[in-house]
Amino acid sequence: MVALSLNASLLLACMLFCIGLAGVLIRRNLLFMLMSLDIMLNAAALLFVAAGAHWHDSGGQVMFLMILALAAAETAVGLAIILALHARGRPSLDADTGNLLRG
Amino acid sequence: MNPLPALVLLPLLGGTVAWLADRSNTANQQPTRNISWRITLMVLTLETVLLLITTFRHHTLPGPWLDHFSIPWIPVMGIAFQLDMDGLSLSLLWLSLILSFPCVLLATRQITTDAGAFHFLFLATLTGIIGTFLATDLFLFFFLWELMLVPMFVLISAWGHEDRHRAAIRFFLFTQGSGLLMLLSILGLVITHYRETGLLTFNYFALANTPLSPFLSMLLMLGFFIAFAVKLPVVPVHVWLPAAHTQAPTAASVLLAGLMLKTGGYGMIRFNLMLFPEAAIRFAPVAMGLGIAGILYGAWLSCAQNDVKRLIAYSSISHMGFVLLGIFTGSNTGLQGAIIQMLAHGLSTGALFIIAGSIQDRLHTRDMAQIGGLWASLPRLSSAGLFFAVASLGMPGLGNFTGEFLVLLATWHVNSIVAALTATGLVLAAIYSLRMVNRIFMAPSRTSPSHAKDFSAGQMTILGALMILLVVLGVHPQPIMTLSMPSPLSAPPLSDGGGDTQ
Amino acid sequence: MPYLLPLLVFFPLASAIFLFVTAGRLSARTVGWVATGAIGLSALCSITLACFFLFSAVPAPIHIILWEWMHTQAFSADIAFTLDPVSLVMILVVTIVGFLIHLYAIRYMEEEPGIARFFGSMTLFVASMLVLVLASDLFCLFIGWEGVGICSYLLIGFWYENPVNTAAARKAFYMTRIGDTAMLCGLLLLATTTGSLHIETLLATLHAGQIGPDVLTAATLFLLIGALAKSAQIPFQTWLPDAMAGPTPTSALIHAATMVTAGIYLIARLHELFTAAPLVMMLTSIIGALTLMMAACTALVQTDLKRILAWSTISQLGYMFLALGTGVWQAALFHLMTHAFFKALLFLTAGALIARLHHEQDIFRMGGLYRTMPGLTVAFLAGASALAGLPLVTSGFYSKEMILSSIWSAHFPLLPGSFPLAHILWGIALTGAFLTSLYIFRCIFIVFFNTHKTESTGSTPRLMAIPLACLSFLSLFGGVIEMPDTLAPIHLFTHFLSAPLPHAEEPVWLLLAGASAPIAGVVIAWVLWGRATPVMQEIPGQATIIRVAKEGWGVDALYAFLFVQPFRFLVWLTRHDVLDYLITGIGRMVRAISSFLEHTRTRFLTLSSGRTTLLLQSGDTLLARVQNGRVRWYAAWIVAGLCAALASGVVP
Amino acid sequence: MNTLALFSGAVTLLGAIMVITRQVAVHAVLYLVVTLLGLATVFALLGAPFAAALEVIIYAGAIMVLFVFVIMMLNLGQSDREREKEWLRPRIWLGPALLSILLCAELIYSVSSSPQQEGPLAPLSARDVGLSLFGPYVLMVELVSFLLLAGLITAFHIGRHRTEGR
Repeated sequence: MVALSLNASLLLACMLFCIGLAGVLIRRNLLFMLMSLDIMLNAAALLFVAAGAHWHDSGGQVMFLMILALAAAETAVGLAIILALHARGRPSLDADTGNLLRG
Repeated sequence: MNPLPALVLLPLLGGTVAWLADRSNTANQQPTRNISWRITLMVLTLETVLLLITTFRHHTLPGPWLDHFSIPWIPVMGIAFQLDMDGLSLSLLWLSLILSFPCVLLATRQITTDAGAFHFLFLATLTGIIGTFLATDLFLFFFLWELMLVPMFVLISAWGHEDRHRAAIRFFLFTQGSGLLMLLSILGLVITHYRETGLLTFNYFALANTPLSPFLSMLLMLGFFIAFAVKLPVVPVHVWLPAAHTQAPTAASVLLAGLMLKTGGYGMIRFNLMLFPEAAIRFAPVAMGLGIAGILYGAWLSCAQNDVKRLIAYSSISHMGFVLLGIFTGSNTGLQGAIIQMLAHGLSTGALFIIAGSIQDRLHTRDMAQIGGLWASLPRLSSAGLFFAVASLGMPGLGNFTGEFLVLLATWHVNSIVAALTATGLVLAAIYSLRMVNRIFMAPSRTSPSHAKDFSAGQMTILGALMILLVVLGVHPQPIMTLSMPSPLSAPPLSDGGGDTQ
Repeated sequence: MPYLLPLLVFFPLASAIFLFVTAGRLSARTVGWVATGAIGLSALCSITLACFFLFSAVPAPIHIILWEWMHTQAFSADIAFTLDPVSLVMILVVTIVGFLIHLYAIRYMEEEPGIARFFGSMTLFVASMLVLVLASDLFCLFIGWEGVGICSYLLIGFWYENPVNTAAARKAFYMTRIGDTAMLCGLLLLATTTGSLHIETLLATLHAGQIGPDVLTAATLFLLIGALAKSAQIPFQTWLPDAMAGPTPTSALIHAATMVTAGIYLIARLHELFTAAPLVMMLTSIIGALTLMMAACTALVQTDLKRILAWSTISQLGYMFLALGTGVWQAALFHLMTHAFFKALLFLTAGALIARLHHEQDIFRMGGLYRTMPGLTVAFLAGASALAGLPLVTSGFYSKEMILSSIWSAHFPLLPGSFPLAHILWGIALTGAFLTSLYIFRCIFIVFFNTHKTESTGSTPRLMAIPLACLSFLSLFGGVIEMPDTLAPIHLFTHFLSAPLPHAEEPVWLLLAGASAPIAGVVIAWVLWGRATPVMQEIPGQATIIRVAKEGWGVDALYAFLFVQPFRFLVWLTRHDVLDYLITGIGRMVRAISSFLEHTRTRFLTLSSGRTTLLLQSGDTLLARVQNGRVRWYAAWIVAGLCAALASGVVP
Repeated sequence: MNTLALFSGAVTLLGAIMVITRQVAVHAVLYLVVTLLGLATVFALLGAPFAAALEVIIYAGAIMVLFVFVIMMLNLGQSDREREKEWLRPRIWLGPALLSILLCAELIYSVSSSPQQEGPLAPLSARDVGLSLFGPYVLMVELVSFLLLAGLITAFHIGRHRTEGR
């Protein structure tokens, strides 16, 4: 049943993480940044799961669960912020305009 | 009562009184004129009385030392307030007082700005000089040696002429720097003595018997020598002198030339020759060379000066070269010659400075090209100036020649060619002296200063006294020579802890 | 009797001090009389002493020690006086001639404002001269020796308003001072050798053979230099003509009669010492001969009356040195005495004459004066004949004849017997005598017997005439106390001075030659200048040799070129204290270096701080740019840091 | 099996790339769902069926729905698409992409340089996970509950603020 070696999954996780990272860096839209962040979180989760599978430890999946919860909370808060920003007249959701420390 | 400590301290106390009196006086509504001047005169008179008592006191001390006084000062360090007097000290003390009177009578009365402070500093310098001639505790000697400098520095820098600050600072740097070398030598000697005997003392007589290695004794002697050489001054380190003499106020010039230079000669006799006889003998050729260099160099430069005071200052260097030469000939004749030369130089040059100062007071210039022909308007001043100029050119029958002759005689015993070379200094002396006479006194009158006042009869009497002394030194020096021989060290007056000896 | 000796010095000295102290308060006449009185008292003393000496049964020298000057282990000297025949002759000359000159000067100097200074210096001079003469100790003698020098300086520069006079005074003092220094060296040499400068001790040591020949030669050479300088002989002759800048009585007393003869006196006094040094003796005579010849030639071409007399003095002093060099010091002293008389007379007469001619000194502007001033003419004639040595009737003849005859038979031990140095010298001396007569009678013919040229005023006061008369008498008849054997065996002077000289048989022609030379001079002078239409109105001034001779053979210029100018230049060059500059320079350099360092440091700091600020600023902007609040940028920085960290972990 | 693993991995990566390059938000969400599904396959292949199930249910189900809801509420249109296109110039994405590629290369290098480890891969059932979840990791579960609560409250607060701001 287990067909993926640790190294392969590590490689996959790395690539996935870098793609997420690239997304965060490239996109100015908060929505896309949030999605990219999710990709990065998933990459981390993949790493945990692969490690757990490798050492046959259920801790990895527990960590996956925690990341899942984290991602949920993050997404919830992030989307709430996006909505709030959108409602306050920043329809572009430009991440670069939020640097003025002005409510 | 032993008068020695009073001799040393009286001028200082009197000076303080004069200062305070002047200050309270100026605060007064109706100030008495010249109150500090009067007090100074009184102090000097009192001092003379004291010196007379000292001179004619019945001396009970065994040996040649005339008087002795000692109380512990800083016993832990072996420092005592110790004064001893022999003939050399006595004659130099007399010179100090004799010169102080003309200074005060002829030169310090003109001081109007802050006269009290001036007289205080004047008397403080005098204290230092008198103390230097008497102290036989090396620490005390050094203390008084330095005491002499500071008031003189202030005198020059506060009451001097146009370029006074530079001159004062140069004077201070030279003398102070060399004084430090002397302090090092004193400490070195004391420490060596302590190592040898386990006794920490600054006593001159105790230290005189310290066994020293030749190298160390040479080193220590050089320390003393440099300090005294700067004061004397010897040629390469004379550069403070012309400036200081030129810029100082008249009274300070007289003190400098008449007395302060003598402390150098006195120190060389008392400390270099007596403490380190072997080293002094080994060093003698160098010292004599320096002396000759001083004689010729000073005279030569004196020939080229246009500033009266500068001319006299350089002639001083020339004359003090004879002193150095005489001291290091290693014979009694030379030593006596040096002492006579010191006394005579003190009188003649002191008087010349007084005259130069008076000229400056009257004409407000020291440039010989601008003075010119004073005989018609100031005959008394001019005749006095002529007399002392002639004395300083080494006229036989006057004191300077006696000194020079004895020194030359002693030098001739050592090396005749050197002595003959030195004698050419006399030709140069004639040239610069007569050049001065023919520029100032006997010359076409240039600016006819009809308003200038000549010396009064009283002032001429004072200068006349100096002239008589010079003549006495010239034609009858024997008593003074006998008196002023420095006492040998072999008979220290008392062992330690003597206290007052009555 | 001995107490008269210090008294002799005391009178003039006291009067000098009195005059200096009361300068400007006494009337001119009083000043003059005080001074003259003092010298008169001295003269009385000396005459008393002379009488005592002459009439005492056994004339022994008088010694008196006033006080000891100094005594050390190696050397002793006293202030002591000795009166022996030699010094007696001198004190007589000094006091009597001095007295007469003072008497003369009372009127002569009456108008001068500085008369107190004049008489003070004059009396001081007499005192110094007496000390010089009487001293029994060379050290004491040296006091007088320098004393007369300084008085001479003061008197030459008496009219100090004119810089030429003071320059002449200084020149005289410097030149004699050079000689004095040499003399001092000689004294020191003798003192170190014998331990005393007392003349008797010195001579005793000499006779005991304790002075080596080298030392003796050196010492006498040094003393000779001193004497030459004092007596204005070659090579020091240049100061004396210039010294005529002083008042005429000064010229008469100091620069003719007394001070300049101090050198002769010194050598005469120490003749035993000098006799023991034959080389120096020979040198003395040669220098004397050269000087007399040279000075006579120079005198022949001078136009200034006083300068003629000055050169004549130098020439006569040359005679004396010649005599000293040949060993007949008695002759030298004799000539010294007669010379003092006639030269003083000549000077005083010239002074009176010049005063009456409104200070005209050029002889070619005078003429025919015998009509207006016959008295002065007679006096001058007397002096001139004595100077020329006209036979039999003048004192100069006897003294000069004594010198001439002794030179002929002189003996120089250093030379081979065949070399006729003595005869050569005699020839020179004879020529000199001829020239002397020539130049002085040239002077007389031009001044007194030519056509009248200048206005003269007044008449010579009696107070001035009396000394002239006395001196004329002495000049004419002062010489009869000593005569050549050929004429009469009178030898009072030499007997008085010393044991009688062994008189060699003198050929008569020698005397005749000596007598005819002056007469020849007079005749030729008359031929050249004396007749109504003179052959030569003026010696042609164009000839180079005449010009050079007139200037004293260019010696002055030579000295100026060789010594004075270089000295002045060097002094000027080194007028600043090199060492002073050196040390000040070092100070300045240190200050410059430190200020340079400080400057550099400041500049460096400013620069670096500026750069740092710039750098910081740029860094600041960079950081500020980094700190831009843009999330993506922060993330990028995180990534970059991660990259760098990983790279650093991976790559090595 | 290997093929399946490679395929699912490729789908995952490809989906992720599509997510970050889309201009329309809904497309991106859909691609993200694809990615997540691929990842779930990978989880399953790694012997973690529980994790795979949770990935599909919670991530691809719940969270993505959340995204879709929000996108709908944002009311995005053509202008937003144009703006996204504007923001996706090569000048803008080249730097971050290079940086990411560099990081990726480094990571791959460091991972591949470690030795190949072929451990015994046995599947971990949900039971194992549950045991450890409520065994040693119980504290963490509590922490996660706090986290979720905090997220809930935050989201509620922000949302409420908006309504009040109106």
